[in-house]
Amino acid sequence: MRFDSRSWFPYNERAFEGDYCLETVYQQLRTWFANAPDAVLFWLSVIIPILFVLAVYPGIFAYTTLVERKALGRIQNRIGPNRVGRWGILQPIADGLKLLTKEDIVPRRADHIVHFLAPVIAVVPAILLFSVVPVGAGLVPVNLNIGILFAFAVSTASVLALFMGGWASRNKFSLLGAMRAVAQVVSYEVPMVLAAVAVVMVVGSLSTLRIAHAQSGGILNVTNWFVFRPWGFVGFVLFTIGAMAESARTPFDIPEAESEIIAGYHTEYSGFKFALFQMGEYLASIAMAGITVTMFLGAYNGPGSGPGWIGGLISMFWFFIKLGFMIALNIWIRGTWPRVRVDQLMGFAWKLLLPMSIVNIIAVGFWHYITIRPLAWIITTLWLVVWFGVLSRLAATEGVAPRTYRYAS
Amino acid sequence: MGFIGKGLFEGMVVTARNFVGSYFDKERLVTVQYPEERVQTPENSRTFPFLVYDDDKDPVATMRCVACKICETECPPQCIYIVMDRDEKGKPRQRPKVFDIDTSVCMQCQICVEVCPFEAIKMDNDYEKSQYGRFDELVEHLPDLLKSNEYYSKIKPTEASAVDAKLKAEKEKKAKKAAPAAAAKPAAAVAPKAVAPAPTPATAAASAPAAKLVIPDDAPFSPEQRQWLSGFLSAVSVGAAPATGAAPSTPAQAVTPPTTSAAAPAAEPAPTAAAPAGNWPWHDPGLGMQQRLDLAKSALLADKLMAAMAQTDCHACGYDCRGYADAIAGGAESDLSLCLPGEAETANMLKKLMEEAGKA
Amino acid sequence: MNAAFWILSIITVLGALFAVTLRNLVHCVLSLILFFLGIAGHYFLLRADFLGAVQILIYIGAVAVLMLFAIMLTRHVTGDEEEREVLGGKWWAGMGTAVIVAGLLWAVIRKDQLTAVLPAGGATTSVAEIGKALVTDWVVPFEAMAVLLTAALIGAVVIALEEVIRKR
Amino acid sequence: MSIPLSSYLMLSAFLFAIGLCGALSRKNAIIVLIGIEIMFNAGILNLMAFWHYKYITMPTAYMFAIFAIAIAAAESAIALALVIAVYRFYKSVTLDEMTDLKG
Repeated sequence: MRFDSRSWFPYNERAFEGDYCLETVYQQLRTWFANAPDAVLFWLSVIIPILFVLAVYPGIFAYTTLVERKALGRIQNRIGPNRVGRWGILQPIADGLKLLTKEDIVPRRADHIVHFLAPVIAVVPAILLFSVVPVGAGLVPVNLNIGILFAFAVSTASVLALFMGGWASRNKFSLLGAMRAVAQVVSYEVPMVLAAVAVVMVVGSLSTLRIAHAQSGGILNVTNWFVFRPWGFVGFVLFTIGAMAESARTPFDIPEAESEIIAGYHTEYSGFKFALFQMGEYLASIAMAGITVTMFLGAYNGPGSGPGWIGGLISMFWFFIKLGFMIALNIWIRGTWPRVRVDQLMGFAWKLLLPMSIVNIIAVGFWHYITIRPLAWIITTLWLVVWFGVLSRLAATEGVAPRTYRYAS
Repeated sequence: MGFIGKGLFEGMVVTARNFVGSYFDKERLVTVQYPEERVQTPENSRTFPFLVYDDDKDPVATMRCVACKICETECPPQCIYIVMDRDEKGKPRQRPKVFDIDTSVCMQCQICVEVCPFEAIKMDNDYEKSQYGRFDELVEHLPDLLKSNEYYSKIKPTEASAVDAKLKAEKEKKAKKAAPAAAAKPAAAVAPKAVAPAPTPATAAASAPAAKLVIPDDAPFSPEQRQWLSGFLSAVSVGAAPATGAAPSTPAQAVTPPTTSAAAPAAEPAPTAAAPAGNWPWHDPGLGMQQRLDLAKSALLADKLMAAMAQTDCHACGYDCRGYADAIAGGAESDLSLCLPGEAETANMLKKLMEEAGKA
Repeated sequence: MNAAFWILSIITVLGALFAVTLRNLVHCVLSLILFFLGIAGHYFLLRADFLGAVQILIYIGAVAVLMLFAIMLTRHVTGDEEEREVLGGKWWAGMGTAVIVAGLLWAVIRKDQLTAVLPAGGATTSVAEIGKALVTDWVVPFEAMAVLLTAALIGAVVIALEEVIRKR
Repeated sequence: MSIPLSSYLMLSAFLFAIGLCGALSRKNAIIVLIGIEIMFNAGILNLMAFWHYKYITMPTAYMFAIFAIAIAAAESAIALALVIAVYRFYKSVTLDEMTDLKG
């Protein structure tokens, strides 16, 4: 039977002309190698995006750890790693070698299979997330028509790794960390998805390429970014908070709070399994930053971006600049804010973020039906501000009261 | 003007200022690039003990340590191990053959320095002691421990100059004492009085609380408990009011109430027999001279002699404390100045006790 | 496509089998997750991408996590006590029923010779169409579903909180 | 390329039987719930197989599948709340031990 590449491609909605996703990689290759066999070109067009994802993002992860340590050092008036190579530039490699050569300890009473599987499962969803993040004009590894939904589905699966790791370690701190992680991720998933629903309502598609394309145009390709809309700004804040909680970044790092439960679910992990957990966590946080950029910060759009070779390269530049900005914001917040308490965490998600995201969806309704733009601006802004005032007062009544002590006084 | 989360943003401004400022203002950086730069440690900082010697030409011969084992006895975590050096005949050389300090056990408390009568052990301030192993590598042996007096005066100038002055004064005093002793023997009998401080109200006061701490006779204790408790209490009272250079026996001391009957129950019923081995309540280096003598008051001469010694069983004299006392009492040993840890105080007391015994 | 079908089928069947036969409850739920993943893969294979994503989001993200929580709340906290006796009292009845049902279904399917073949390429129901259908033709069931979910949410909270309320 | 519809139907029948077996013969309430979920999924898979082979451009089967998944989610939430409530009362989740109403 003859190999027919057409039946192998995912059935996409065509985003727009000049779309360099998987299928168009194939077409591009076809224009270059007109006589090559179909199967070879097909597998090449599959492998190229996979290689891109597997090469670029782990590299970003490695240097994020270095930049994070440097930046945290500077925030605390230290210098940070500066020994391995100039400016510590080889530090990630040294860290990797160190973790590779460390002894791999498994507790005797641990559930060995699950203990082994957990770090692997921690990395897989994080890498899968990148397959729907567009890195440039029309450049996305896989142009799924359910892109955003796929991202949420996959990021939910990462909670399993945390649970498996914590449960299999047979250690009470690990288990506590795992349960905290599960409760936290499940709680913050809801406002995050609802914040994304606002964008999906405006764009009318779940495809990440469509969402990115909807933010092009305007003055210098900038003014149409969703973050410059009232509902978009609120959605951006909600989504960023949700993403930070989902990837257990510092203000929400209670699943691995060192001072309370040692290190939570990866207490009993050492060597490269620990490195895999770390990698999964960072990759998930970078991927979430990428999705935030795609949905709110205008994806790859910026001055000079567009289809074609030059525009494509400029759009990639803008995407990675924005990704770097989101990572830097994460690091800055990690260096500044203290960890929240468990009850504060849950209260914040359910009492403020969830109602706020629903209010935001209604604001998008206003935006859609009021066709006079200035009026829409005024009404949605007023609506959001008033509700934020009311909800934050309601949610904070407990928080701002002076602390009462039950036993000591 | 306040809104929810204002403090969070103020915090972010502070950290941003730190981040940017640390690149421009070197004063902000609190850390030191360690192998290249080092923080100047304060003079009184300390890490692990070392042994002082005086002359670089022969460190082993000129080290001040006499292997008296006081530090070994006193060391709370027991990290010091000492073996005395002996010549072929078995006579002690008054210096250690083995002197080990286990730095993984040492808690840097400086008690060995406090108790050393010879200014031989001092605290180092070298903090670069990392090793590639965690067993033998962390034990410091005699060659590692020996450091010159110049090094000591370099790391701790103030303390070292005080020690040097003190040692010099002692040396001069000894020389002065030795000269008349050699010239005119009769004068030697006067010397102890000159050396020993006169009984002062302070020493009398020091012994008073000890009397108050005596356990009443009707207190519900077994004899063993009494013995232990009284030893403990007297040690506490000595610690509370340190008896510096306890005075020789004077009328003021003689009126000290007899120590508790429980303190020497073994000595009392049979004062003519030597106390059985291991039942010497005075055999405790924590007690002062007067305390020990009080405890041995009704005992035999050999016991009293033993009580006058430093109780460290250091073998500097060639015996343990018991053996030295027996040897003196039995006439086998005539040299009364062999007890190094006890210093002049013990020597004087031994002489005095022997004189009293001779009179009686 | 054939290979994908067989691999997914093996994963699904093994996951289901382990989910009902293993002794350790947490292992049961983990293999149930494997089963859900296999089913989601089948949906992707059947070009029901949306349903596949929904399957992962709801079954793995919510139902399985809920089950893990229930296990943690109703067992010794590490979940390591295993059942002494796996099967219930009337296990033979359950086995018999299952075998009879499987046999009946098998017989029916064999007899009808439903051998329609997977059509290659072509259109599928797009997410936009699903969304439109949900708020036009199917709006009444959709709203009923919303009410049902709200009722279930409140009901679950009330049932689980019963103890606390009674204590007050 | 050539998977007949009957393969899907047999698969889902087999899965349904496994779920039924688990639900009927195990005595732990949570495993019974797992069995019910397996049966649910087998049914939905069956539905989607028919959709794929016959009605691929019509959203009807999709609607059914989505509603079934939503009902399954609601059902499992209620069932697990019940399990927790039962556990509080009996200190056990073993179905054979809940015999208070047995005549």
